[in-house]
Amino acid sequence: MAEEFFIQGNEACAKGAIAAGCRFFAGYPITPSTEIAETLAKDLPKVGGSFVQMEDEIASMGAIIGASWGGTKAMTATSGPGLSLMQENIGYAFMTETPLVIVDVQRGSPSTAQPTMGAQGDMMQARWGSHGDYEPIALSPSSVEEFFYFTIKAFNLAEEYRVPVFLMTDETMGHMREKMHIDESKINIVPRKRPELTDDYLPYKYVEDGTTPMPAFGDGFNIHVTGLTHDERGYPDTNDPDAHDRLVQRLCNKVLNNRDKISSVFSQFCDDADTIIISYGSPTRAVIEAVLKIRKEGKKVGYIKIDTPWPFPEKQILELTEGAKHVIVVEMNLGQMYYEVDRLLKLQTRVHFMGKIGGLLPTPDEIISGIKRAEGE
Amino acid sequence: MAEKNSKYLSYMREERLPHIFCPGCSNGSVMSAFLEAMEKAEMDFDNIAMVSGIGCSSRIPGYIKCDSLHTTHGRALTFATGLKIANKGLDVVVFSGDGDAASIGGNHLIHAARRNLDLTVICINNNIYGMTGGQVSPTSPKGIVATTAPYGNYDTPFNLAEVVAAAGASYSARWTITEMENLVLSIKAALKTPGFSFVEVVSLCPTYFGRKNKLRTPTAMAAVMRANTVFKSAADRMSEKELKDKIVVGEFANKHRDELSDVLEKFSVENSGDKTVVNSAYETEF
Amino acid sequence: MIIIDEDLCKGCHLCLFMCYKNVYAISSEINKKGVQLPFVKFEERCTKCGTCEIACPDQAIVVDLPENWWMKDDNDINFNPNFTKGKK
Amino acid sequence: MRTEIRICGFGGQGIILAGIILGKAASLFDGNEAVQTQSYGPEARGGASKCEVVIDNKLIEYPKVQSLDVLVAMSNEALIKYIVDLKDNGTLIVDPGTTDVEDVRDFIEEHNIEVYEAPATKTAMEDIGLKIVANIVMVGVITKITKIISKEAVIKAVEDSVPKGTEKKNIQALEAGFDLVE
Repeated sequence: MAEEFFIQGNEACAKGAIAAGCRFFAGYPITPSTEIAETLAKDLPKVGGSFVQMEDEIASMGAIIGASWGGTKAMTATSGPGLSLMQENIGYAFMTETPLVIVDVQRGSPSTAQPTMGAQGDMMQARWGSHGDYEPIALSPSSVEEFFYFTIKAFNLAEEYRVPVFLMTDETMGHMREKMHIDESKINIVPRKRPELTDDYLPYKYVEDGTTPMPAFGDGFNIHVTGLTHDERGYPDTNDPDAHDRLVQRLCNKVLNNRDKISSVFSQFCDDADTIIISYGSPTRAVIEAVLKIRKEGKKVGYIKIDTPWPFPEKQILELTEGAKHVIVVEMNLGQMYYEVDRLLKLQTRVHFMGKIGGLLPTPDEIISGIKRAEGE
Repeated sequence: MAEKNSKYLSYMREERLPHIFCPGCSNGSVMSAFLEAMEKAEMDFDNIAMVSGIGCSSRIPGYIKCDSLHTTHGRALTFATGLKIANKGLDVVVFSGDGDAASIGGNHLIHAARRNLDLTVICINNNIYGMTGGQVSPTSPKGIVATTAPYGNYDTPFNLAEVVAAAGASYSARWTITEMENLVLSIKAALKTPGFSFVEVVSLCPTYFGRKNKLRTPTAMAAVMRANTVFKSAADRMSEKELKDKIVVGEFANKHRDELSDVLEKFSVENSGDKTVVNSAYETEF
Repeated sequence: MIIIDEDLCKGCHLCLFMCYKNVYAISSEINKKGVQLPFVKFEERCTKCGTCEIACPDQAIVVDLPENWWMKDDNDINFNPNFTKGKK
Repeated sequence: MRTEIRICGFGGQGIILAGIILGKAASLFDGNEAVQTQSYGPEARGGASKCEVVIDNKLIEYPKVQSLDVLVAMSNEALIKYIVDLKDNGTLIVDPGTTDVEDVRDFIEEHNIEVYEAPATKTAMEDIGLKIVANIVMVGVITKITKIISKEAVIKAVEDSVPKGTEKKNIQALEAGFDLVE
C-alpha cells in the first residue's frame, strides 16, 4: 500500500519512528525539534506506546535508555543545546550497548544562538561529544521522504549493532513541508534479537562481529548493566587494563569492521567529473540544483551526498573522487566534515571548503560561483 | 537448625562477595533490610529490577541477583522512569545516595515525585560523599568537617524526606539504621505503595564521616545517631532550638494519588485498545 | 542458634551495638584478615529478634527462627517509637 | 515551470495555513511537486511573518525562494519588508484593507510589477462573518490569479487542512475569493 502526504520533516520523522516500532519517546521541548515530540505525544498512545515529557534533556536521554532495557524501541529528539546535555548518557549508552535513536534538528550555534535557523554545527558533537573512544552511527537526510525512511533505518541500525544512532538534520529539513510518498513494501523492520538463556549465558560475550543479543529486564536473565568497565558477565572490572582494552576495542570494532556495510552515499555524474561537490543534509538540495545548472554550461561537475556522516564513508568517497581534480565540501558550518574529507583526500585531490553560517541554505548561485572560484585557483 | 549462610545471600550474587563496602558501612545493612522487607511484602523477587546511579550506595544493585541498571551520576531516576513505563509489570527499585539523589539528581528527584510514577526509592543518606573521599554533601549537617569543608560545613542541609513529600510523592519516610525494625516495615510499606515512594535511611560512613568528626568507630557513630534520633510525633511538639542536630524519623507522606504508568496505560487503552508494547522491540509486526 | 561467617565479617561490631540483650562480645584475637571477630557469649539471653541479622552490613550473621512480634506476618504497619530508646 | 510564491502578513492571520493549502493542492491533488517553508519563532506571532511555497511540475531540488514570482501581502509591514525579493514583471497581490501599495510604488514601477488588489479581510468579515477566514479568501484569490493550481485541488486541500466542522465556512470563503477578482 502506498500513501502520499504533504508534511513537515519533523512529522515525517515521527511517522517513521512509529513505523519502525518506536513505542517510547521521552523529550524536552526545544526549537526546532519540538514538532517531533508533539506528533509523537499524539500518535504514540494510538499504537499503545508512551510519551513522557521529562524535566530536561539529561532526563530524556536517561529515560530512553531505561525504556530500551525495558524491551521497547525508544527515541528522543533535540537540538544542539539539548544534545550537549545528553552527552554523558550518550556515552553510557555506547558503553552498555543500548540501542536507541537520537534526532538532532540542528540550529544556529554555539550556545542559544539561532533557535529558528538551520545549521550543521553539531556534526562533531555527534562524533566526539561524549567522553572517551566510541564509534557512532549518524544518518543525514536531505528530503522529507528521506527523513521518514532514514528514521526507520536508524532504528534498524541501532538494533543490529546495539548502538545509539544519531539522525543529524537541521531546521530547514525539520520545518520544510513537501510531498512524501510512502510505500509500505519498502519498509523493512529489524527486530531486536532475543538471547537464549543457557547455563553459561554471558550477556557481554566476546564475539568477533561484536554484537550479542540483548535481553530485556524482567525476562529472567538477571543481567547487571553498568557504565563501568565490565567483564563478559557484565560485572564491574575497573582495574584490569586488558579488560578495558578488550571491551572498548570491541565496542569500536563492531561499527568499524562493518563500516562499508553501514555507510552509504548517493552520487551522480562522478565518473567524468573534474570537480566533485560533497555535501550532506539539506545543503545537498542546493548542490544538486547547482550541479544540474552548471552541467548545462558544459562543465564536468558531479556530486556526492553523504547519507551516513558517521561512520565516515571513506571507501565510497575514495573510489568516487579518484579522477577528480577538485573536491568542494559544502556545509552549513565553518568546517567540520571538511576536515574529515581533507584528511581522506589531501594526498590525491585538492579539497576546497565552502561553508555558510547564519541560518540560510547556501543558494545554487553561491555554489556555482564557488565551483568557478575553486577551478580558477 | 539454622542454615549456615544468611538467607539474604540467596538473593545475592555470591561470587562477588565480600562486597566493597568499608567495615561498618550501612549499605550492607540497608541491603539486608530491603531484602527482609521484600520478603515481608511478599514481592516476586524475579520481577524486581534495580536501578542506581553513582556512589557507594549505588553499587548495591550490583550485588543483588536481579536485573540491575547501574547508571550515571544522579540520573538513576530518569532511567527508572523509562524502564517502568516501558514495562509496567516490573517492580522498579532505585538505590541512591544523598549526593546522587539530592545534589546532581535533585531536579530528577522532585520531578519523579511530582509525576508519582510507581517507583520505590531507597536513599542511603550518609551525609557525605563516600566514594570520592569525604566531601560535604547537600545533606551534611551544619558544622561537620569534611575534606571540602575543612573549617566546618557552612551550608544548611536539605531535609530530603520533607522535600520529596512536598513535591507530591505518595510515600515518604526517614529512618536511621539504628531503627532497623521500623526501617524494614517502612520499606515494606514503600514497596506496597502504588506511586512514588521514598525512604531516606540516615546511615553511617565510619571511614569518611566518622574519622573526620571524632567518631572513630562504627559503634560510636551509631550511638550518637541513636541518641539524636527523635520520632516525628515527638518532634512536632519540639521547638526549633530543641531540634538542633536532631534526626527526625517517621513518615512524612502516606497518601493516595494518581500513578503515572496507570494514567499512561489509560491513554493507551482509550486510543488503541489492548495493544501491549511490553518487549515490543523483539516484534516485527505491530 | 547464631552463626557468624568469619569470611564475610569485617569487624565493625554493629552487632554488639544493635543487640538489645547484649548477646555478643568481641574476641581478643585478631584473625588472618586483621579483624577482631565478634562472638556469641550469652546465647541464652537471645530472644531471636533477628535485628543483628539484618543490621549486619556484611550478611555474616544467621539467626534461626524469628520469634519477635515484628518479624511475624502482620500487615498493619505500626511503627514502634519505643525502639528509639533502646531496650538494654 | 518553477513558480515561487511568498505569502506574508501579520502573525495570526493564518499565513502559514494558506501556504500549506497551496502546497497540498499542488502536490497531493494536482500531482505536481511543492515545497513549503516558513519563518519560525518570535516573528511568526506579532511581527511580519512569511510562508513560502515553491511549485513545480518536476522534482524540486532547491527548496527555498530564489526569485519570487508571486508575493501576497496581507499587512503593510510585511509588504515593505518582503517585496524586495520580487522579480521583474512579478505578481503582487495585496489586501487593500491592510496594506498601502503607495508605500512600494517606486519598486512596482521600477520592476514593472503587476498589482492585484483583493480585499480579503473585508470580504471575510462582511460576506462570511468571520475575520479569521481571510487567509482562505486569499487562497481563492491566488488560485484564480496565478492559475498554478486547479480549483478542484484547492477545494480538496482546504477540506483536508481546516479543523473538522469548519469546512463549510472555509469553502464559502474560498468561493468568495474566486469571485473577488476577474
